[in-house]
Amino acid sequence: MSSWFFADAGLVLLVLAIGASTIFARKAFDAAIAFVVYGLLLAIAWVRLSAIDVALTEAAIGGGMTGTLLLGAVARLRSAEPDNIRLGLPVRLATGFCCALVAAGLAGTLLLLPEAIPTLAPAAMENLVHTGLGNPVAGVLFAYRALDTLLEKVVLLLALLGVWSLAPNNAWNGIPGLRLYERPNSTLTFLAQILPPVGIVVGIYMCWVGANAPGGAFQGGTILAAMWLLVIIARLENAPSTGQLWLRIGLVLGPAVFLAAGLAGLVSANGFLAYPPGYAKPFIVTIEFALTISIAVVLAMLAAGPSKQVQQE
Amino acid sequence: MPDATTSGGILLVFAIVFPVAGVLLSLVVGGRQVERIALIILPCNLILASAIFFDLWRSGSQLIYIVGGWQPPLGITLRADGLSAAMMVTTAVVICAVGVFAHADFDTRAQPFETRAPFVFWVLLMAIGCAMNMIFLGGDLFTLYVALELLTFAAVPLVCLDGRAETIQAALRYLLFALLGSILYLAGTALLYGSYATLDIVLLSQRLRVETATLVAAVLMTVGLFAKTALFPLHIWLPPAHAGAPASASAVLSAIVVKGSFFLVVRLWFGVMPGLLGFTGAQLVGGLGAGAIIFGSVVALRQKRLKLLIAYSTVAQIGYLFLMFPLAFDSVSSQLQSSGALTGGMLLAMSHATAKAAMFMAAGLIYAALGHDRIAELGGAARAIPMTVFAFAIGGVCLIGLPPSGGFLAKWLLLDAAIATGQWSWAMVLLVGGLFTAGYVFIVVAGALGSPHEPLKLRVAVPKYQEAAALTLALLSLLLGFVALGPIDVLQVRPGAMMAALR
Amino acid sequence: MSGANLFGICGAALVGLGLYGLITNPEPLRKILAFNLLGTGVFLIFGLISRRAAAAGFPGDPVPQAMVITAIVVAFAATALAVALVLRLLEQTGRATLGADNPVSEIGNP
Amino acid sequence: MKRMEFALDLFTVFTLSAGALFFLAGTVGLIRFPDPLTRLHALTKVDNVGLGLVVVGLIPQADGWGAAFKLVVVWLLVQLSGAIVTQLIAGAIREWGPSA
Repeated sequence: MSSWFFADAGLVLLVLAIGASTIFARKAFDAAIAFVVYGLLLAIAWVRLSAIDVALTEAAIGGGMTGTLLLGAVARLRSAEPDNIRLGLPVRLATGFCCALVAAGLAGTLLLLPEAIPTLAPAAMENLVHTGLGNPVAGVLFAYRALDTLLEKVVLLLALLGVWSLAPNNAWNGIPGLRLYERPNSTLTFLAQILPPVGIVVGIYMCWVGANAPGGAFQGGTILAAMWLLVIIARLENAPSTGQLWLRIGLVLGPAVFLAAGLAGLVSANGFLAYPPGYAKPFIVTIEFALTISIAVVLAMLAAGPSKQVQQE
Repeated sequence: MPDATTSGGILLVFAIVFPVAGVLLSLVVGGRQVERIALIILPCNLILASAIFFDLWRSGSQLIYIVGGWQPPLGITLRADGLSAAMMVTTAVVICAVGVFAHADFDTRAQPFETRAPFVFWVLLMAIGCAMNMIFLGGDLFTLYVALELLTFAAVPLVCLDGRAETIQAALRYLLFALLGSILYLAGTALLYGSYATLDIVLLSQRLRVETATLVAAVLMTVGLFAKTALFPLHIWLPPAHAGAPASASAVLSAIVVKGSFFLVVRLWFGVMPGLLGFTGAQLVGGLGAGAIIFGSVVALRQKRLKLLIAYSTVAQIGYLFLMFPLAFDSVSSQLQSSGALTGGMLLAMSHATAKAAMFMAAGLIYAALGHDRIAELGGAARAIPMTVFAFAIGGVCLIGLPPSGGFLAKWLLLDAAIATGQWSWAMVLLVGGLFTAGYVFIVVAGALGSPHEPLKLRVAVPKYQEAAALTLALLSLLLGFVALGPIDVLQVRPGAMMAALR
Repeated sequence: MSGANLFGICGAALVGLGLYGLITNPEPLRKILAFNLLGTGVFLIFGLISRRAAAAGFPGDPVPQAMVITAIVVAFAATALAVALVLRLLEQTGRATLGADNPVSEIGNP
Repeated sequence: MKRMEFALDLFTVFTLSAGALFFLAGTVGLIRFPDPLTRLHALTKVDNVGLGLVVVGLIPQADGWGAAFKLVVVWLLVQLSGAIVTQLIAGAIREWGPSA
């Protein structure tokens, strides 16, 4: 047992305590705040598990974006009538007991996993030369399991369509109702003027290093989305109306390039989503850049919510 | 010997690429063209599904496509066996019929600009086609997770397309159940990957050992999929969601979407781990099915609204689908046998898909024509809109299982399996369930045949093409029984490696 | 016991916590929070499994890591859709509840 | 050369410990101070210095100039966001009172 073990144990206890407070906190607001903290702690946990790519994604999407979304929702729900239906104590105790059993069973199972450790890590590393990439996670996402990644982009688009579908009929293709401040706030305006140039550089850099080091389209796209949201919240720019052609093109650009590259593989390589030998890396980097743009647009629009008002012609 | 891409394998890729391309194109080209795009993509989907089906039938062997040339376990394989091909064709047919039917409610060219509900409906219809194809063809458990999520995100907004508060509540409840289901499924895949370092279905079936982690994974995944399939007692989200949606959406949700997670249960237990369920497990699953049949039927009988009755009937019919588990259990080898019971179960799924879609469409037409769907006041409907009521009745005949419907053949096969394995109690459940079904179908049809209290005035004329769509599906479900004369053997086409693992 | 195992146990405990919150908390928004907790618990299980490859001399197995990245994005999409549903419900009814367990009798037709 | 490294390591240990101390003080302030404004004060003042010390301490250990530059950028960004967020929170308190 090294000192790292105790550090890990401390981290785990902290994660569990904050996690529990998101469940047991009295006020939804406290729970949402706790969740943001929880996301950041979890990112540290992922670093300790040597999964830097996941740590970045968790911090950016799991903690940051989800946290923003939930905090925004909590703020609006303050006006809601409180809900007084509570489950009785016996029911809660029984449920708690069952859930504890599930957790204990799961933990036991994990500890009892076979000693012989099967893994695809060697295969993933060996084949990485064919992709020209240096980051094995990028290799999995864009070569070995590219189909999953492509479909997951479609999932994001469908989620956005679902969010948009909640607009009132007459507000379709209007402007998302992301409105935190009634009038421009000078402090926020200042931030929204000086941060985005830096953020855009960082986002593009993230995407670019993703081929060889931790990072990639998801992380880069999230940063770009955050910058855009900042500009919108500070009211330097309006949110775009959801029917604008450039917005729609931005949404589908990534998946469309991905799909086209996959289909090109039918002609230029040995099949769908295969890359021509020697050219895999340029293909993948192109796909990643297109995806970064689409992810930025989709995430920002998901956070902005359904359209509220019809665009003034 | 590793699998290799077969000659027809490219069809499998197109079955996924086509609808994805349709979704992407629709978002850019814009709302007024979306219906046209869908009406190109959906028939193409049907043609592709039929091509895959006939390829299988002709060659008698499965289709395989290795995506990107990366062999599993590192890469992903698409596979079409008999079950997937048959389900694909059924799904494609139903979705095409819904496409025809939905024109009345979701005409994208009715307005000079893009409108909300039609735009969303057509894109999601294509997305459901894509997700179902992926579920039928996916050869990797994580790809199937993504496909399940694709299906969820395509289905949930359909529930609340009209935007009323009750339907939004229903959609939210549905979403929460579906998310719980998929996260449990994901936990199972994590454990399986940790034990075997592969999620490829065929490789898993070869490497599988009976040990704690595998059992826990199987339980987690199955419970998750039960929640998504709305198997009793995890059904409470289904009736409000399916009954509140617009008729075209209800038809897709009830006929197609629940079959996605059901298909994965079948894949998991018959394909990946046929030896793991054991006698008790099989009886337990059958017991849940029986519970669903009794509960769903009794509640359906007490409904006052037609759409709710049909939704509860779905709860009951889902129960039927799970009866095949105890019936397919072979006590000698203590494995699930991919034989008559499986064929019967899948056939039941297919005939339920066509029949239920027809019934929801008919209910939608009845509602549109009468302005309500109160069962007690249906009198005169049979005279006013005979084709619609006829379609409903034929769908009902198939659900009850009268010859020559697909439901009859399916239940025959299940009964045969029950007798062959000496499990009389399940035969009883089958027969009693049929009586219940006959009861609630009879209530509706008798009501519609009765004379009205006051002269019936139709609010709108029911378009002929909508009646035709409903009737076509109903007749298909009726004629499905005739597959016994021909392509039913296709259902027995299994991955070669899997068969070898079974022996 | 290794550090990775600790995170695995943490994941299992989070699954339990999330499940409890999802079942017992009546407010939809809190249910969404609980679902996210449950999700991160499952992701940590993937993390343990990835980290176990360290025994074979690798920092971690990239395949489960890539799966987690995909799943995190999907979970975010789910959260966004669920939150949008809750807020829409709030706009229409002034409250955001799932209602009684069986509200079906009030459900009419479009 | 060895000596140089040792000196740098010692420097790192010293600055990191000092930084940690500042963080501790900030956290104590966050918990113990009576009202939101003083809490904010404790948090940001102390954190900026604490993080600054940590960054300065890590620079000698960094993997080349690029990494050192990134460390400094991290510090600057945290400074910026800390300052802005503090302003926003303080503004909110002035507008709606401390309980909002």
